[in-house]
This record gives sequence, C-alpha cells and structure tokens, in this order.
Amino acid sequence: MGQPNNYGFEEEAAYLKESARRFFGDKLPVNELHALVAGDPNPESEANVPWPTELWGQMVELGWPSLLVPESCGGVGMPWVAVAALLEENGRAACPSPLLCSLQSAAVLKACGDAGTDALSELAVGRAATLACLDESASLYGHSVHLVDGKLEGSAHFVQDAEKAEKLLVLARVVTCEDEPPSSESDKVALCWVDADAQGLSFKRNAIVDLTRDQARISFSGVSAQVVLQDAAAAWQSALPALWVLASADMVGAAEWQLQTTVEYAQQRKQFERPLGFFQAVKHDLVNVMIAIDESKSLLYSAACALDWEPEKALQLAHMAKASATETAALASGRSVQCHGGIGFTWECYLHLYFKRQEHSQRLWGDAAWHRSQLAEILI
Amino acid sequence: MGQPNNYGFEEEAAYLKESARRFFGDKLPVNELHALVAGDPNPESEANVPWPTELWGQMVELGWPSLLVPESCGGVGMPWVAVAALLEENGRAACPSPLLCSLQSAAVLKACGDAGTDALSELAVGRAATLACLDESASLYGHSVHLVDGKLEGSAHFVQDAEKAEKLLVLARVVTCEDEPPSSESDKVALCWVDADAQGLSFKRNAIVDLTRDQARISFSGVSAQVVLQDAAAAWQSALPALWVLASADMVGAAEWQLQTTVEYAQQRKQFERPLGFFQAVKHDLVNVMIAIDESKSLLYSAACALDWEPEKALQLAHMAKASATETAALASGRSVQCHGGIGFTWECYLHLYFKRQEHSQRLWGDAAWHRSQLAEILI
Amino acid sequence: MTEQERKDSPEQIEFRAYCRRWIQDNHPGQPSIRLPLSPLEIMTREQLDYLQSWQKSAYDAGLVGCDYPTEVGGGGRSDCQRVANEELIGAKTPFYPNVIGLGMAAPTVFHHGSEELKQRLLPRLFSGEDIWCQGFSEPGAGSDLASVQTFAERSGDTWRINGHKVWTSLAHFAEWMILLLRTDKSHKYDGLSYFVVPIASRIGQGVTVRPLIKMTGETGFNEVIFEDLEVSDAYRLDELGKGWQVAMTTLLHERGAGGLTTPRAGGLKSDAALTVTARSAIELAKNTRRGAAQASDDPLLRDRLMKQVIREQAFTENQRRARVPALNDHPMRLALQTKLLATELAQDTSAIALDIAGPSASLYLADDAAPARGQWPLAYMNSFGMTIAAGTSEIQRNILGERVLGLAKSK
Amino acid sequence: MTEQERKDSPEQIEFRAYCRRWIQDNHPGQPSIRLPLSPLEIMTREQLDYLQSWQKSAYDAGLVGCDYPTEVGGGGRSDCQRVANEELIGAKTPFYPNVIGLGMAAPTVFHHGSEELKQRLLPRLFSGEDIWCQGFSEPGAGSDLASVQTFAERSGDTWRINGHKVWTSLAHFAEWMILLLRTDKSHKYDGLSYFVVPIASRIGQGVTVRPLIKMTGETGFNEVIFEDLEVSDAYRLDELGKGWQVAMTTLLHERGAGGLTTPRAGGLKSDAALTVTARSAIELAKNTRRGAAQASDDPLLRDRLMKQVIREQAFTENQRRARVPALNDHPMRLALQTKLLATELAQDTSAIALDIAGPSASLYLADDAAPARGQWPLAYMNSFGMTIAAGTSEIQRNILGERVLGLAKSK
Repeated sequence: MGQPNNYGFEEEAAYLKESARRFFGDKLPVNELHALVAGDPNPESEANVPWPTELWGQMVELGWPSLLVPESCGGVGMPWVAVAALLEENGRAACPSPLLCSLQSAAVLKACGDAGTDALSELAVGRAATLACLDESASLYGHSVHLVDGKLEGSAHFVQDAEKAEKLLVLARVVTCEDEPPSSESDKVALCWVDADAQGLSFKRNAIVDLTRDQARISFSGVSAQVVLQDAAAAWQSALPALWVLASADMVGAAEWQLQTTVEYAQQRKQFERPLGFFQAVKHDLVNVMIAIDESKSLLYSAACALDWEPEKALQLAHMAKASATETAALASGRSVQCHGGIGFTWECYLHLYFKRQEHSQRLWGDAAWHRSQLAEILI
Repeated sequence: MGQPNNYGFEEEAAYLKESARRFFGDKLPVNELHALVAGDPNPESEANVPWPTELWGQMVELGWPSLLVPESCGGVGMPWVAVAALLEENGRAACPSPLLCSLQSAAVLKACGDAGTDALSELAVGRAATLACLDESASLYGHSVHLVDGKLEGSAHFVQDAEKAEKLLVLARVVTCEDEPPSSESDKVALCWVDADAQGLSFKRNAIVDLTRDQARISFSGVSAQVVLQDAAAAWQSALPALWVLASADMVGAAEWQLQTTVEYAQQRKQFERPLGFFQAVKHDLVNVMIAIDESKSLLYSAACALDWEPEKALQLAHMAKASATETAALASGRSVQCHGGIGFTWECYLHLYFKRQEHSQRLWGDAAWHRSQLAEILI
Repeated sequence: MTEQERKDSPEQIEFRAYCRRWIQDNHPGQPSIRLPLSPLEIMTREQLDYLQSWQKSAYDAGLVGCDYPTEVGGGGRSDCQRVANEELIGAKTPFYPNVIGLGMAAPTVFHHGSEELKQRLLPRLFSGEDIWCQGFSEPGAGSDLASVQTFAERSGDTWRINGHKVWTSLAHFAEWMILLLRTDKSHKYDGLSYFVVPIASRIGQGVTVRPLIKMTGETGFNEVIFEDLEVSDAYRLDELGKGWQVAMTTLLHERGAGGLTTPRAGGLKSDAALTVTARSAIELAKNTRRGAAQASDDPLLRDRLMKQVIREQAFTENQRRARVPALNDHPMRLALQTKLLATELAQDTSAIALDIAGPSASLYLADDAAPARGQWPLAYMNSFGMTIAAGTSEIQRNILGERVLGLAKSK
Repeated sequence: MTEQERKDSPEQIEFRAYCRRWIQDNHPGQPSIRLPLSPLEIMTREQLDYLQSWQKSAYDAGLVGCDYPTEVGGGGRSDCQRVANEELIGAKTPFYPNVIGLGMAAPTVFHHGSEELKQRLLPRLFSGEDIWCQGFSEPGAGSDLASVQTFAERSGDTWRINGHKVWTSLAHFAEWMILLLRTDKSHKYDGLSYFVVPIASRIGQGVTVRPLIKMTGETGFNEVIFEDLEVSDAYRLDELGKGWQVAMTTLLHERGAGGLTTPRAGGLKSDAALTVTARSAIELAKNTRRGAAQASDDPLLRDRLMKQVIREQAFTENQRRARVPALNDHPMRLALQTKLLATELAQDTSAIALDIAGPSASLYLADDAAPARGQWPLAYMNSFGMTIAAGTSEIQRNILGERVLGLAKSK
C-alpha cells in the first residue's frame, strides 16, 4: 500500500489545523504566554511551572487529547497527519500543556491493541497522561523502573510535563525476584498505568531552562500498578516512530514562529538607512531557516502519513523527521536571536521562550546524530 | 624546551620566503603555467605530464631541495619553518615540480639518523626523490611492497610526481621467506633507496584530475635495493608529522592564491551597478575563507616550529595543521569558483588549476577526519 | 494502483493507460550508443539523432505538448503532460533532447508570441525536429541579467543584432534561439526586448557558435556571437520594451514553477553514467576499503551519508507537499526552492563521495582504476556549473528572501 | 626561561622579575566569595569591593597603567603592560574590575582628552577607584552606531543631555561613562561628539540606571536614561563634531587592536565557574554516560570536539603569529579577527557541550543534578550576547571584508 499524494491530509485535518491556529492565536497570544511563564527571571530561583489550566480545559472540550483514541474507545480517531498538524500549531504557540505527552501516551497505548482500550478511554474523557520511560542517561532501554510482584520500584527520569499529568504510563522491567541483576535490552518489559497521585510515588521537580514545560524525576516505592501489557517490548518498539513524529511536529511549528517573527523584525528594523532584510547576511540566513523548516515539515507529513498508510516505512521516515526537525530547531533558534541583535538577547523579547523550548526538544527522544545512526543501520 | 615566540622564523627564513615568492612570480606566472599544463582539456585523453624542467634546474641551483639536508651532508640545514615558508610559496604558484616530494623524502631520511646520510647527500646534489610507501587503499601501514632477500617485490600506489623523480625512497615490509602471509602493522619494515630507472621497476601512470602533478603506481619485480635502514618502523613513524606539515604548507599557499584572485575579481566585477564584493554573500564567504587560511597558517608554523624546537608536540600539532589545511583547501576551492560565477567554471579561467591541486592534496596523507580521529586518540 | 494514480482525473486515468501501453510497445530498450547524463550534455550528432528520433515518435503518439491546444500542435489535454512524463520516467525511457525548447521556449512563445509564430514554431519544437537554445547570459550580464548589452537596431521591419551570448547549451545543434536583448540603451529594464532568432541557418551569416570548455575539460556550452544578424520584426515576442516581463515567463518555467512547466520526462542513461545520489555514494562506500574495514563502516561517513539521504527524501517530499494547498502558507515557497536544493544537494553528495574514495578520488575519466570510472570528481566539478547557472545559489536565496519572505531587495 | 621571556627587552626582563616577586608576595589566593566569570558579570557590591581592592593594590605596586606617562598616573614604561599581564595570568590572580576603563576609556581619554581631564581622571581609573562604563548603543543604534540619537544641546559652557543608552555593562557601579552623542542633527557622522560624563554622582539628577535582564534571566547590563543631564563643556573629548573619530579609537582598543590595548590580566575565578573551552567539553564527555559507553567514545562527538580543539589552538597561534611581521601580509588581518573568532568559538563549544549532555542539558542553575551546575546552557545563551555585542559577527565580517580584503562597503 503506497501513500496518497496528498498525505491523506483531507478537509477535516485542514479544518483542525486552521481552527487550532485560530484557537491559540486568540487564547494564548505570545505576550500573554510571556506574562504567564516568564514572571520570575532569576535563573537561580526554584523551578516554578505556571501553565494555562483553563486553556487545557478548553482543549479537552475540543477533543484534542483524544484525537488518536479510536471512536470505539470514545475518542475521535483522526489520522496521524491531522494530529501532526495540531501539534505543529501547538508548537507555533509554544503552549504549555500536557497535550503532547498525552498524545504520545495515546500512541503507546494504541500500539498495545485491545490491552490499551481501558486506558485510552480515560484519555478520551480528558485525563492528561505522560510517559515515564527513560533512565538517568535518557536511554530508551535502560528500564530504571522495575515491576516486582505487581508493584513498581525505582525511578523514571525526564518525565515530561509530569506535574500536568493525572496518569503515568510507565515502562518497567519485569523482575520476578527483586535482587536480580540490572536489565539488558532483551529483557521483558511491561507497560503500567498509574495514577499520578498514587501512594508511594514521589516527584522531584527539575529546574529546567525551558519555561513552557515542566520535567521531573519520579521515584516509585511499592506503587500499585495497573498492568496494561505484561510483555510490552514489541508494542513499545512499534510506538516509537509515532513518539518522534509528534515531538517533531511541535518543533516544526515553533521554528516557523521563530522564522516569521524574525522576518517581521528584519522588515521593520532599520540600520544604515536600510531594513535589516536588505543585508544578505540576514536575508540568506533567514532563507536557510525557511529551507530547513520546509524540509522538516515535508518529512514530518511523510512520516505521519506512513503511520496512517505505510507502517513499514514509518520507522525510517520518523528517524528522518526527528533528525531533520532537531537540526532545524537549532538553526532557527540561533538565527532568530542573532538576527534580532541586542533586543533578541533580552528577557523582555519573546524569542527566548521558543529558543528554550526548542533546545529542550532537540535533545529529547534522541538527538539528530542518534536518529541518523539508527537510520544508517536500516539503509546501509 | 618551549617554542620561541616568533616560531624561530628569523631573517634567513623571511629572506627565503620573499625570494621564493619573487622567483615564482617572475618565472612561473599563472598564465604561463596554464599554457604549459592545460594545453589538452579533453578529460578522456591519456594522462600527460608537462612540467617546467628548466625551472626545476634553477630551484636545484638555489639549493631548495637540499634545505633540509644538514650541512654535514652538503645541504643547507635550514629550520623547518623556513622550509614550510618555501612550500607555501610553491603552493601559491601551484608549481609542478618534485620539490615537495623531494623534501618529504629528505624528512624521512633525516629521521633515519646516520643511516640516511648517503641518500641525503644525493638529494643535496639535486637528485629529485619521492616516496613509495602507500598501498592500494592509501594506508600508511599496508606495506604492499616486500623486501625479500635484498630484492623488492610488489607495488606502491599513489606515488607522487613519480615521473619527475630520479630516486625512490621505498617503504617495504621485510619478508624472510617469500610465502609468508601478508603483513600486519607491527611487522618489520625497511626503507630502501632505489634508482627510478632500476631494472625490474615498472610505472603505471595514473590519469589524474590535478594538472600540476603526476602520480603513478610502481611495480617492483626483483628490484635490487640499497637498504637505508633495515628496521625503519620508528624512523618512519617519527617522520610522519614532517610529511604532513610540508603537505599542509603547499595547501595554505594555494588557498591564499585562491583568496587573493577571487578578492580581485570581487573588486572589479560589477553586477547590479555594484562591485561583487558589496554583496555580503560574497564578502562574508571570502572573509570566511580568509579566516580559515589564517587558522591553517598559524597552525602550520606552530607545527613546523615544533619540529624545530619541541618535537614531543610535533605529532599533535601536525595533525591539527593537516586537518585544518584540508578543510581550508576545500572551502577556498569551492568559494573561489562559486564567487567567480560563470567564468570561474571555464577552462580558460586559471582557478581550476588550483581547485584540482587542492582536491588532490586534501585526500593525500590523511584527510581531515582521519587527522582529527588520530588527534582524539592523543587528547581524549 | 500507484501513488500517482490515486488522484487522477477521469481524463488522466484514461491517458495514463494509453501512455503505458504505448511505451510498452515502443520502448527502445538499452541504447547501443553511450548516452549523455542529461540533454544539456549531448556531445555528438549520433547521440542527438538517437534522441531526436525518440522525441519524434513520442510526439507523434501524443506524449509531447499534451497540454497545449491542438491549433499549435499540442494535444489539447488538461494537466496530462505530468501523467505522460511520470509514465516515461517510471519506464526509464530515454529523455527528450529538446529540453530548452520544451521547458522554456514553448511556454514563452505560447504566452507571448503571435498566432503565426506559435503555429509555425511549436509543432517542430514539440516533435524535436527543431532544437532550441537560450540566449540570455553575457560576459557582463550573469547574475544581473537585466544588464544585457546585445543590441538590436531597427530599420523598418528589420532588426540588426550585435552582441555576445555565453553559456548557450545546445547552440551548436540549435535551429532557434530565444534571445533577450536591448532595443533601448537609456532604460535598464524597459529597454529590453525579446526575440526568437534562427541560428543553424545563419551560421556564417551574422552568427558564430563557438564551444566553451568547462573546468572539467568537457565541452557542451557555447558562446554565440552576433555580428549584424538581420531578423524580421515578426520574430519579436510581445511588445517592444517588454523583454524583461517575457524573460520572467521563461525563468519561471526554468525554475520549475510555471503553469506549463514540463517536468523531467524519461531517464534512461547508458550504464556508464553515474547518478549523483546518496544511494550511489553509499554503494561507493560499501566498495571502498578503509584500513581493515569498509568506508561504509565509518561512523562519520555514515552520518554524512544519512544527512544526504534525509535531504534527498525531503526534496522529494517538498515536490509532493507543494501540491497540497492546506500544507502551504505561501504558493511559491516550495517551488522556488527546487533549483537551489537540487543543485546544492548534488554538490554536497559528490563532495562526500570524493572523501569516501580518498586518494583514489584523484583518478579521472581515463584511468581504469578510478572508482566509478572517475565520474565522481567530474560530478563534483560539474555541480558548480549547476550552482552558478540559471541564477546562482546566491541569487536564488535573494529571490526566496524577497519574493517569499518579503524582505527588502538586496540591490 | 618561559616563551615570553625569550624576546624581552632589558627593561621588560627587569620588570618581569619585579612583577613576579610582587605577585608571589601579594597573591590573594582562592577567594572566599563566589567571583563572576568576567568583570562584566559582576553582580554584587561584595564582588566589586573584593576586585577593586585587588586592582588598587596592583596599581599601587605599579602593575596597572604601566605604559602611560607618569604625569597621568601611569608607570612611564615601554611595552610593559603586556609583561605584567602575562605574569598575572600565569599566576592566576583575580582580574581587574575596571575593564571598560582600562580597555576603552583610558586610551580614548589619553588620546583625545585635555591635559586637565587626563590628570584628573586617569589615576583613579587605573587604581580602580572609579569604575567606568560605555554609553554607545541605543535602542535604534546597534550595528549602525553612527545613528545615535542621544542629543546634547549647548547653552554657554554647559551641555544639556537627553537620550537613552542600552547594554551599558557596569553602569550600576560606574562613576564615569564614555558617551557618544549627537550635537548636530543635520549630519550623520559629523554631527557626533564625544564626552565623559559622571553617572553615580548624578543618579536622580538627570541620570537613571535600570537593569536589563538577559535571556538567561541574569542581570548585568543596564540601560541608562538621560533627562536634562547638565555637564560642562570641559568634559568633551576632542573637537565638536569629531565624535566618530574618537569612537574609532575606543573601538580599535575594544577589538584588541589599539596601541594601548590592555590584554586580559589575571584569570582567577571561583571554583564554581565554568571555562568555556574544548577541554571542559571533553571533561563533560568523559563524565557523561551514553548507552553502555561514555559520550567521549562517540566518534561523532570526538570529531566535533577535535574541531574545537583545533580552532582554539589556531586562535592562540593567531595571537602569536600576529607579532611576527614576516608571517603577516596585512598588519590588521589577524588582529581584526580576534573578537569574531573568540565569540563564535565559545558559541560552538557550548552547543557541542549541550549535545554531549543530552536531555540533561535541560537542567539549569538551580538543579542539583545539572551537569556542571547548569552552566553549559547558560554559557550557550550568553554566547549570543558575545556574537551580538560590540559589533555583531555580521559587522565583524563586514569590517574584515572591507578593511582587510578591500571589498566595497556593504551599506
């Protein structure tokens, strides 16, 4: 089965993208976002994670967190390309919310087949979820949480938007006897569905650079877990391309905001009696950013479309999409600040919100070099 | 022992550099060089290697090939920095001659201590020499020539300016019994001094891109060899930094020619009623070339100075110098042609001589990535 | 069902089936002669004859000029050229030699020529019987095209042309040239006019064609010198002083962004020809020894190769996404990137291939030991022709910055 | 014998020995308080006091202002400041806080100020008792410095100043400012004049200093607003309308290329401070787990790190080669690269460090688990301050292209 020429991006997807852009434009203009999250500049002060909870309520009402949930589970059942488009707009708005992590959780649950149904139904009614699956070195295969006799032990690192989530989807190594040696890649892993306020759970909030997200280390000490899938290695593996596609979408959207904002500045700001954009150093830099964004965006929709239509191609296309989006984010961040000159280096200028969000995204879920090395394993 | 602040670049070195620049400027202006080597453009025709033999005679009279030969062997005994300066001018002139390969041969012979004296004396009287030391994959440790009972067997690849040399300095694996299995890195190697017209030698001329050099594969079949050093692995190893420094000098000089020629064009050529250099796309590109050249040049003299004053630092500085010169050559070549526009893409424009010489040098004696990987072994 | 077919209109469905049958029956198979890498590199009359006869038979079957009206020799169809070309590419047929004619001259003559010119010129253009070339660049007018100095002086209904054009591919085979020249020296843009002029029939009578040698040593380009060439005013396209606007139509189609753009058709090359793709570079890496391993095991080369694979995929996806309006904020944003991306991609891929080949990259076309018969250094050098010709990469970035991003003009 | 000594003059030999003894006897050792990364990042009065008292004792010992005449409070020596500073750096003493004073204000006042001003201002500048700041950039005059709008209106011997300066480091501690302003609105360059004006003593009397917050969340820069600040004409440097020429003296020294350039002196930082060098990034890589291995085993990271090592070495060698006339074709070619190279080097090194740290690079200053206490993301963001301030990288490339390569001006 090939991919449709138009990526299967039909009217309902276009409508979703359009209305999401309007929604964020109306409800979360960047000055309000800045006022909300950038109130305390002091980099030495304790992490603080303000976010627009009311907006999240409206997003839930619009059904966004359940777009990936099949209709049979009370969701909307939209194609991946539509969800990618929504997250592009989410990134363009640099919106602090558990939307991305909830959709990523849904992606993993969908990969569990029937076993994921109950949890998906919870997502469908608007309960935010996030993934607890990385170890201290952010390895996808470290499995620093163990499932011992139905209880979770250990700790998960780099849990995204942990404080916004009501549910955790935990990837845990199944240990039959507690003093077994640490796991290797081939060991049996389970996916567990846990209340964020469950007994035995403790959060250590990270003090992060990104002002539009929160992140935590979560420790588990005898936490009762609802096991979604006892032998989840294959499901987990098959969900990875979707995680990368969703993360890439956010970065592509944010990069477009960085480009457009800098283009506007280069049109208006004058130096040497000329608009900045007259100077090729600025013009060509911005064109290079545009080219990078377009490459990433085309790869993004190709990978999302593969999830819908050509799953056997999804892995390699998702590697490409995340590698490309990561390079694009780095370029767009650097050039947006540099081309703004002095003002771009200040706290009062909104650019830093995006700069920091992009930096955060670049190194999550595999950096560009890692995705290329994985791609090389497939293609060489 | 540290390095002197001025790299030990004293008056005699400055005088040599200055007079070499005048010499090449007078005797081999680029239009004459082009007329000499670029007479037959057809890329499918057999390799042809015209070169200014009379000029070489004058270079010999000036004592250039014997600059590295100690006075005790009838040479001049100049410091490495002076020789680097001479080769910078040689590269600036893109001069076709056996100067570089003779000086590289001298570097290896010097590393042989007393054993190299006789051969060095031959260099001192102006006999051009070149190194036969690489295998088919250009490995420094392949040793595809064997020394069996005092006779050379096998073949050496990528022999530089082979048709200009009267003597070959051959690196050969010492084989006591002819049907021994192929060598490994730790095997015993010898350095042998062979007449280029010796019985049993055959040349296969390569058809190469570079018009200012020749290159050959040389096959040995029972060739009688004068063994310079029977156990030469250490001497060979210790001579490598010098080989890289000398090769880098040629590239730095050629890059400076590429820069200056393109700068002149950007000053004169007008488009859109402005000199090309007005446009930042051209201006900043050329500045980047200049910066790259300066980095390479500073590293070059630092590495050459280390050969004179601080041999324990020579290996790492030479890795840096060749890695840097290689990147610089690639950048200067690409930008010089691109900034010239259409005319730079023609045969009649002299740029291609340098473009091709640089391409040739970039991949000889280790490319940039290889030198960095070796440097990492030292520094990490 | 292939990807393309999924969205075909009824007319396209039927036409596609027709093309497929015709190609199956008429595919010439592997050619006996060595074909060039592209139409612009046709070197011999033998190559030209072979390719012209292929274009003629495809035209006679209705596969060329499909979307032009029948009155000018076209097929009178709607958005069917793309369909024919997709099938030709899929079947790896030879390409058409009259690439400047189809890609640039035809849409320009169609939009700006008189009815008489259209009916006279277009049929033989489509059939490939008349090869066309383009007379735009001059020694003093490269990136700054509007500064062309070739001048036409009027006397009655006749124009006398003097000037010097360079980089005219195919001029040594061409019957006709599209020619941008100056009819008024006092206005830079408004002093330009646009003609079609005969070439082959006027050699020695006001027209001289001389080969230009590329840095690779190959020929292919020409310079064309006009000395008192006389042509009738009937050969003018559009009004006097409208040459710049007419040239924009040509350039729009050259950049692959015009309505009558003729995408590449066919792709059969001789076995000897190298395709400059990441895939070819990967093959080279697999076949190149690097110490004890293969170059394809080197993590740094793998990373560089994957960057190229990703850019190539993105390039392909850009073409696809450009046709999905909901995924484009600006209609020309992707189309105007095509030339820039394709040429820089080829340049970088060949540079990597040279690094893979190592010192063997020094070996050129006449060396039997050269990897890929020495075509990688050839491809790398030729890539500079691509990043310079038809608007340098710098000019392409200006265009994108100005037309798509709306930044101030850089001149 | 160290490298430096090899070429010392007799005066320098003697002075070097003196400095070395004095430093040995007076080195304050590891400070008890946390010192900033550079003088421009002094945050607290406590830090300032500590550093000011160090500068004062060094001045009293004759290690500051060495090459200025004794009449203006200098040491009356010849090319000895470099010697003192080399010894201070070698001994890792603290740095001097009055960095704008020493680096920019002093040479400017010395070359363009009246005798009275020099004798009054320079001794307290050298001793560090008076901290200086620089009033050049404005909201509307960044790269285009000559477009400053801060205006001084004359009445008799008094000037009334109104305007808005930004990016004024140290202004919250400064007694004095070097100030570029406009005295004539009808000429861009010739309408500029140059003053020294009091700051600390006029707060609330025409001067307001407000902190500017950087994207990192740190303070350090300020904006300074002048509302009818009155200063005497005696505070003017050089003639009316010569402000641009005076500013060039300042900028020349800022770029490290002036005759009275004061190279960095001292380098003691608190243990907590990160040095943005390849060496630090290599240490990070050695201490970062990457799957089963260390990040320092990753061939791609090794390659990127070695690129930085090579650039750093080249940077150091550039400074050295700049002093060997026989190895320089153009006297300013290396000197004018210094700022550009140093800042882009720091930017790229910190970007690599972030990639080495991976997702842990998300952790900032207040997180105990952050690699290097979160200072790598801080360094990366601050590097943009460096590539923007004191002439953006783009302006630096213009200067190099125009002054060194002789290309046409880009504006």
